[in-house]
Amino acid sequence: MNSTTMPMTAHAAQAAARVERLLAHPRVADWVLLKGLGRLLVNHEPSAVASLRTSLLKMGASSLPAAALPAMAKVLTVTRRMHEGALSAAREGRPVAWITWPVPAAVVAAFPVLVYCPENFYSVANASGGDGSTRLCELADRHGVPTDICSINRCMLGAFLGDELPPPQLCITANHPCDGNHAGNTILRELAPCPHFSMGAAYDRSPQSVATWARSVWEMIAFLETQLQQPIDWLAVERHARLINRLNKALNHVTELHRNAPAPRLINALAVFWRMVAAAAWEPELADGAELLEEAAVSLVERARRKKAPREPLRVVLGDQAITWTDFSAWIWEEYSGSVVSDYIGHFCHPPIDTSSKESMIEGLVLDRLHMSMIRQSHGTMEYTLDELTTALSEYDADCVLFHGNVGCKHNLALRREIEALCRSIGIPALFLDADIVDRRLIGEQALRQKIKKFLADEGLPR
Amino acid sequence: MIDVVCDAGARYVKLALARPGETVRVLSAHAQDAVDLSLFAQRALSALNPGRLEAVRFYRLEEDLAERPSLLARVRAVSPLRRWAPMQQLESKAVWLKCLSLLDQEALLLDAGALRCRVFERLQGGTKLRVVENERCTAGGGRFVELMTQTLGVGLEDLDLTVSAATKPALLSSPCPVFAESEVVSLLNAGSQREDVLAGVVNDVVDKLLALLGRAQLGQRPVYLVGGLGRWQCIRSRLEQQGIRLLEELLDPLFVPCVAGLMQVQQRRQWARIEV
Amino acid sequence: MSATLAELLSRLEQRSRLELNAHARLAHAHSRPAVGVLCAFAPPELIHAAGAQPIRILSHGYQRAELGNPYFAATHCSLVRRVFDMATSGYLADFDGIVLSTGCDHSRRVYDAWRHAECTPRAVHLLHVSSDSSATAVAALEAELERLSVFLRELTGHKFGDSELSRSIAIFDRQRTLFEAVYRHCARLDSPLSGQQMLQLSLVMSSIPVEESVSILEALLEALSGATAQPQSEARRELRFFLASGHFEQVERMALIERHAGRVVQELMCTGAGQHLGRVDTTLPPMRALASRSLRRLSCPHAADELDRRFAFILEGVQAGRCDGVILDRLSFCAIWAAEAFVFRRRLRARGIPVLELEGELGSLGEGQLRTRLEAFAESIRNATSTT
Amino acid sequence: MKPSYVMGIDIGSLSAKGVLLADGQLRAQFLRGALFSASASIDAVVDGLCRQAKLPRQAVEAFCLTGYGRFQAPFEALEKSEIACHALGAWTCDTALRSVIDIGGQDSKVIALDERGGVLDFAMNEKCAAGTGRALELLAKALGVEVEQLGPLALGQRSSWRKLLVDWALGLFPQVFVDRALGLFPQVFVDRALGLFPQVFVDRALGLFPQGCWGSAGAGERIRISSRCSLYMELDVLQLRREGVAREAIAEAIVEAVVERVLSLASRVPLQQPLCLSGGVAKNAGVVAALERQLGYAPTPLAFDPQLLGALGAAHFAARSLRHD
Ligand SMILES: Nc1ncnc2c1ncn2[C@@H]1O[C@H](COP(=O)(O)OP(=O)(O)O)[C@@H](O)[C@H]1O
Ligand SMILES: Nc1ncnc2c1ncn2[C@@H]1O[C@H](COP(=O)(O)OP(=O)(O)O)[C@@H](O)[C@H]1O
Ligand code: SF4
Ligand code: SF4
Ligand code: SF4
Repeated sequence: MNSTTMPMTAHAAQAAARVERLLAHPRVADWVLLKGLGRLLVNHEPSAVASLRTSLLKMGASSLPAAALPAMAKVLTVTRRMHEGALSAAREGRPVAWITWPVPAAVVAAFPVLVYCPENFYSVANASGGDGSTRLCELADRHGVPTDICSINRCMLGAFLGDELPPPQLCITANHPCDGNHAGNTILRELAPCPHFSMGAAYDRSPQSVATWARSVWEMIAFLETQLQQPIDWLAVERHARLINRLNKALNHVTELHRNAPAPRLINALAVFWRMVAAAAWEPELADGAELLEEAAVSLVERARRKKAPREPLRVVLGDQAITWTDFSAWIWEEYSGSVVSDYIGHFCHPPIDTSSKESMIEGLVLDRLHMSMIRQSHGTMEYTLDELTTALSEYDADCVLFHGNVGCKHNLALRREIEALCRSIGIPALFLDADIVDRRLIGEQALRQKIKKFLADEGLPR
Repeated sequence: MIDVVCDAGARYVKLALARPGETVRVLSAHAQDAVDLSLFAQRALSALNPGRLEAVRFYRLEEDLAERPSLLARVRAVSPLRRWAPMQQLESKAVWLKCLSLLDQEALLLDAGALRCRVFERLQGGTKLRVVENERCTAGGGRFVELMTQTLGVGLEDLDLTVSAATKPALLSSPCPVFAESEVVSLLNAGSQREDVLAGVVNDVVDKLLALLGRAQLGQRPVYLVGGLGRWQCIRSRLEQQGIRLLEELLDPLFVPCVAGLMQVQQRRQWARIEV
Repeated sequence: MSATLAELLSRLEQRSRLELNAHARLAHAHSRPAVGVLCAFAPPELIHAAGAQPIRILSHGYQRAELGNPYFAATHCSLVRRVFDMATSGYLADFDGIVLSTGCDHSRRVYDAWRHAECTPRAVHLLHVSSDSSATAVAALEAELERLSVFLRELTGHKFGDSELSRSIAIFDRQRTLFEAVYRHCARLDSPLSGQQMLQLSLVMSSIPVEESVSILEALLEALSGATAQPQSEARRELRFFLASGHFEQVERMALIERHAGRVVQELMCTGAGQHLGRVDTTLPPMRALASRSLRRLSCPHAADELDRRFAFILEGVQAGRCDGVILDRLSFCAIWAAEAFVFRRRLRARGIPVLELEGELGSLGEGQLRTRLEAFAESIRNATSTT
Repeated sequence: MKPSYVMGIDIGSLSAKGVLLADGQLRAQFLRGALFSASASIDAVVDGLCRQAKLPRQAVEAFCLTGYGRFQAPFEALEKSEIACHALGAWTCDTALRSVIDIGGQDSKVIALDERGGVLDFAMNEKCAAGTGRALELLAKALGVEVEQLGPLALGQRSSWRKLLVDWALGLFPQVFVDRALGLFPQVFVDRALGLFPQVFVDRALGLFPQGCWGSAGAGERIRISSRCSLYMELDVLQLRREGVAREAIAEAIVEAVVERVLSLASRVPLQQPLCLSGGVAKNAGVVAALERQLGYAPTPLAFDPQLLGALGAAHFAARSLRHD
C-alpha cells in the first residue's frame, strides 16, 4: 500500500501543513482565515475552497478570537504529524496499532508503534470537502455495511474499504460506549484481520467499574508486550500521564471560563482539541497548545471584564454530538452575535491522574478516558446525561439548547422525552434537529439553519 | 386591498384570500400542480375580481423546509405579481400564536400534516411559542394514510366510512409507509378485510400523534387539531378514544394555518367565515 | 409418530400460547414471586434460589401496536418497544420484579425509561454486563450478581446461600442436559421434531418452573426414543436449515420459514440454544460459575469476542444437521445483530454455504415479502444441488 | 401436430403480465395494470393472451404463476418465485448472462445466475422502499411528469450544452457576487425593471438558461436528493422545484438516488458481467444510463420487453414442467 491509496489523508496532511504555515503569522492568519475567508465561507461554499470550509467552520471560523490562533497552530502540528505518520507507516510498512476512542491510548503509545484511531476519520474526510464523510458512508453502503450502524462507524468502515487507513498490525477496541462502536468494531475486526484485543465495557464510572477497566488495561499491556515482544516503557507512560494532566488542567479551565458572559468563544477550539485528544493526547505540543489556549481564554475574559462588555444576546448550548460536516457557531455569531457556551464534545472536565504509582496511573488514565466527551455521556444511566445537561443549562447562563439528534444514536434517541421534560422544567427552549452527524444526505445545511432560525424566532430569541 | 396568504405544504398548497373584513375564500391544490405559488395565487385572485389598481399583498407562511431560493426563483417568484407587491414571508410564530389566541381556552395546537406533525404551545402569556416536532423517520402523517388508501383502492372521501366498518383493526408495525404497502397486500392475501387494515393504519398514525403529545407533556389540557389529518373523523374519534380532549372544529382544519395567517395580517379578532 | 409424542407436542403448543401474565399468576398460585427477565444474562438459578420463578419477558401474545409511547421511537428495536409498552400499559402488573441488563443501547435505556414513566412493576434492577467474556468481565459480572442477589433477597424476603444456589444450579443443569439431548435429536435426519416445535418447547421452558420443564423434557425424550419420522426419498427431500435468529419468540415466523423454505433442524436463538445450552462449571465457586456461563453461553452478538465460537457453533450445527443452508434473521434497527450478520454472511459465503439474510419487526409478519425470499432461496439451493 | 401451448403469468404489485409460448416460441405477450384482486388480474391476463392468440383457454396445457399475486390462482397452476422467473426469463434471451438486476414496483433484486439460468444467489431490498419502481412513480408525480417521461428527462440533463456553458461561466462568477450585486438594487427596482417587459419576454429570456444552473446547490454542483427515504425524497423534489431548479436536473438526481439504492444490494451478491436489467424500471432510460455510469459498464440490451421477463421465465417453467411429466 502506498500513499496514493490514501488520498484523503494525503490531502488532509497538505491542508494542515498549509494552514500551519499560515498560522505562523497570527495576524495575517487572523485577517485571511478568520475575518476574510472565515466570514465569507459561513454562507457560501465556493468550490475552489470547499475543502477548507468544513475544517474552518469546525474551528469556529469568524467566531474564533484571534487570540486562539497560536494554540490552534499547535493542534495543527499534531494533526499534520498524525497524518504524515499514517502515510509513512502505510508506505514503509511500519507497525500500526488501531485503537478506538475509549482505549487509554497513552498506554499503547508507550510501545514503539504508531497509534492510530480510525474512528476519527470523519474529520480527515471532511478536510477534503464537506461531503467527504458522506462519500465514505456511501462507499460503506455499497459494500453492504448495515445502515443500522451509527454513521460515525460506517464512515470509519468506508475509510477502510476505500483504502484510506494505514493497515494495522494490532487492533485494540473497546465496545464502549455504544452499539455503534460495538457493531463497527465487529465488522472492522473481520475486514482487517490482525491480533486483536477487546476491552469490553464498563457501564458506569463507579469505583468497581474503574477497577474493572484498569484490570483490562493490565491485560492489554500483557497482550502488547507479547505481541510486540517488548516491555512497556513505564517512563513513557508517566511522561504521557503528566502531559495529559497539563492538558486537562488547562482545558478544564477553558471550559469553565465559558460560564462568563460574554464567553470567550473557544468552544470550537476545545472541540478541535477533543479530536486530537482522542488520537494523540500525550503529544507535548498538545499540552503546550492547551496552555496557550488557557492563556488566551483568561486574557479574553479579562479584557471583556475590563471593557465591561455586555452579555451576548444569545448563548447557545449544544446538547449532543455536533454535526461533523458543518458547524453552526460561526453562523450563530455572524447572524445573531451569539456564542456557543457549552458543547457536548468541547466540554472538558477530566479528573487529574495520580502519577505516584503504576497502578494509580493506570486507574487515572482509565478514568481520564471515561471522562472524555462522547464516552462520558454515553454510558451509565440517563442521569449521567441529564445531570450534565442540567449543569450546562443552569450554570452557563444559556438561552437555548440545540440537539443535533443523530439518527443512528439509539441511546440518545431514547432519552429525548426526558431531555425535553428537563429543559421544560428548567425553562430553557430546546430544538431537535434530527440530522445525521456524518452523512449529510439526510438533511442539508440550509434546511438545518432554517430550522434553527425559525426555532429562535418562535422563542423570541435573541432577547 | 386584497391579502393572500399561502401555506405551501408537503402535499397541498393552501391559499386564503380576502379583503379586510370580508368572507375569506380558501382554495387548495396538489403541491405538484402548484409549484409556482404566485401563479396559483394569481389564478385564485381572479375569482375575486380585483380592481385594476387594487393593491394585493401576497404572503407566504414561512416554512423551515425552504432552502435559500435561487436567483432565478427569486425573480420568478415576484414577476407574475409584479403589478403588485412582491411575495412576503409571514413569520410563522405570529401565525401560530394568533391561532392559539383565537381559541377561547388554553389548549395545545396539534398540526398534523402530510409528513410533519407538530405540537404548539403558548408560553408566557403568548409571547413565546414552543414547538415539538416528530422525528424524521416516523413518517406516519397524512401521506401514509393517502398511500394506503391508494393501495387498498379506497377513495380518500370514503376513509371515514370504511374505517367505521372495521371490526378487528389489523396490527401494522412497519415504520415505513411505502414498504407497508406490500405488507398490506400480504395481509389482504391472508384474508384480512380492507376496513381492518385501514383501521390499523389509522391506529398507527394516531399512535404516533399520541407519542408526540406525550413528549409535549399534554397533561389534562385540550387539543386543537389542525392540518389535513384533522379532516378525518376517524382520526379524531380514535384520538378521543385514547383519552385526548379535542376542541371542536371551528373551520376546515386543513385551512386553519393559512386562515390564521390572514387573521394575523388583517389584525382580525376572531375567525372569519370561510368559503371554499 | 407415537400417540404420546403427539399428545405431548400438542400440549406444548397450547402452553406456548399462554400469555406472559398468566405465567406470573400461575407462579403466584404456587406462592412464588414472579421475576421477569428481559435478556438472558441474569442467571435463572439465582432467581430460583431466591425462591422466585424466573420468567423470560417476551412479547408474543401481546396484541397492541406499540408506537404510541414517547420514549422509544419507530427506529428503536421492536422487542424493546413492545416490552416497554407492556410495562406502561399494566400488562406486567402481575410480576413482582424485573431484571434488565445492559445488553444493548435499546435495552439498557428501558431501565431509564422504566424509572421515569409509570411502569409496573416498580421493582426493577439493572444488571451491568460487559460486552466481552474475558476473565475481567467475568469477575465484574460476579460482583454484579452479588448486587442482584441483594435485590432478589429484598424482593422475596428469602435468604439464600451457596448451598441453595448449588441446588438450583444442579436442577437447571439437569434441564440443560435434557434440552441438549433433544436439540441433538433434532439434528437427525429421522427426527420428527420440527423447528416450530422446538421453538415452542424453548418458549415454554423459558416461562414455566424448572422442575416442570425437567419432567416435560424427560417425557419428551422418552417419547422421542421410540418415534422416528418417515425417511424421505432423496429427490423429494425437504431442505434443512440452520436458523440464527433474533426473532426468537415468533412461532408464526418459524412456521412460515418451515412452510416455504424447509425444516429448521438446528438453531441459535436467544430463547433456544442460546439460553438452554451450556452447563455451569461446577468446579468454580457458584457465583463465579454463573457469571462465567452467563457471558460464555452462546448468546446474542452482545459478547463480541464470542463471535468466533458462535460461528463455529453454526458450522457444527450445519454439519450435524446436514443443513442445506443458513438463514440469518434479525430484528430491524438492531446494529449489533446487523454487524454480526454482515460477518457471518461473508464467512458462510467464503465456505460456499448458502445463506439468506432476513429482517423484520415483531408484531407484523410481512408474509408476502418473506415468502418470496424463502421460496427463492429454496429454489436456488435446489438448483445448485441439481447442477452438481 | 398441434403445438403445445404454455402460459407464464406474472402478477406484480403494480402490473400484470403474461406470455404465451407455443412449442417454446413466443406466441403472444400481454401487459396491463394490476387489478385490485390478484385472481381478477390473472383472469384478465389469461383472457388477453387467449384473445391475442385466438385460442380457447383449454388449449393451454400448462400455466405457471409468479409475482406477489401468485398465491391466489383461481385454477391449478405451477408457482415459482419471481426471482427464479426473472432469472430464467433473462437467460432464455441471452444464455451468456451472469447477473440480473430486477427493479420492479415494490422491490428490487440482484440475482446471480448459473450456466443454466438457475438462481445461484440473490439479494433483495429490505425495509425501505426507496429503490423501487413505486418510488420512481411517486417522485415522477411530484415532479409533475409521467413515470415514462422521467428517463428521457434525466437524459436531457446530461446532454445540455447550454448547461455546460453556463456552468462554466458561472463557475468563474461566484454566487456571492451575484447576490451582492443584486442586493445593491432594492427589490423594487428589479421588479419595476422587469415590469417593463411583458411577462412572456421575461420568461422566454430566462428560459434560455436552464434553471438548474442557477439552482441553490450552487453552479456546477450536482444536486442531490437524500436517498434515504422515498417520502422525504418526494418532499425534496417539490422543494427543488419551488426553488426553480430545472426538471431535468431533478430527474437526474432522482434516478441517481434510486440507482444508488439498488446498487447497495450488489454488495451482497457480487455482480458479474454480462449483466442485464429486468422489470418495468428497465424501460426507464435514465435509470439505465445512471446504472451504466455508476457501474462503469453498460448492461446488455435484450431483444425482449424487460418488464415481461418474469412472465417469460414463468412460461419456460411451465414448458419444463410439461417435459418432466
Ligand atoms: N379530503 C381530503 N383530500 C385530500 N387530502 C386530505 C383530505 N382530508 C385530509 N387529507 C390529508 O391531508 C394531508 C395534507 O395535510 P396538510 O395539512 O396539507 O399537510 P402539509 O401542510 O404537510 O401539506 C394529506 O396527506 C391527506 O392525508
Ligand atoms: N414505459 C416505462 N418507462 C419507464 N418506467 C416504466 C415504464 N413502464 C413501467 N415502468 C416502471 O416500472 C414499474 C413497474 O414495474 P413492474 O416490473 O411491472 O413491477 P411489478 O412486477 O412489481 O408490478 C413502475 O413502477 C414504473 O416505475
Ligand atoms: S453518536 Fe452515539 S451511536 Fe454514534 S458513536 Fe457516538 S455515542 Fe455511539
Ligand atoms: S422510506 Fe420509510 S423507512 Fe425509509 S426513511 Fe422513509 S419512512 Fe423511513
Ligand atoms: S434485538 Fe438488538 S436492539 Fe433489540 S434488544 Fe436485542 S440486541 Fe437490543
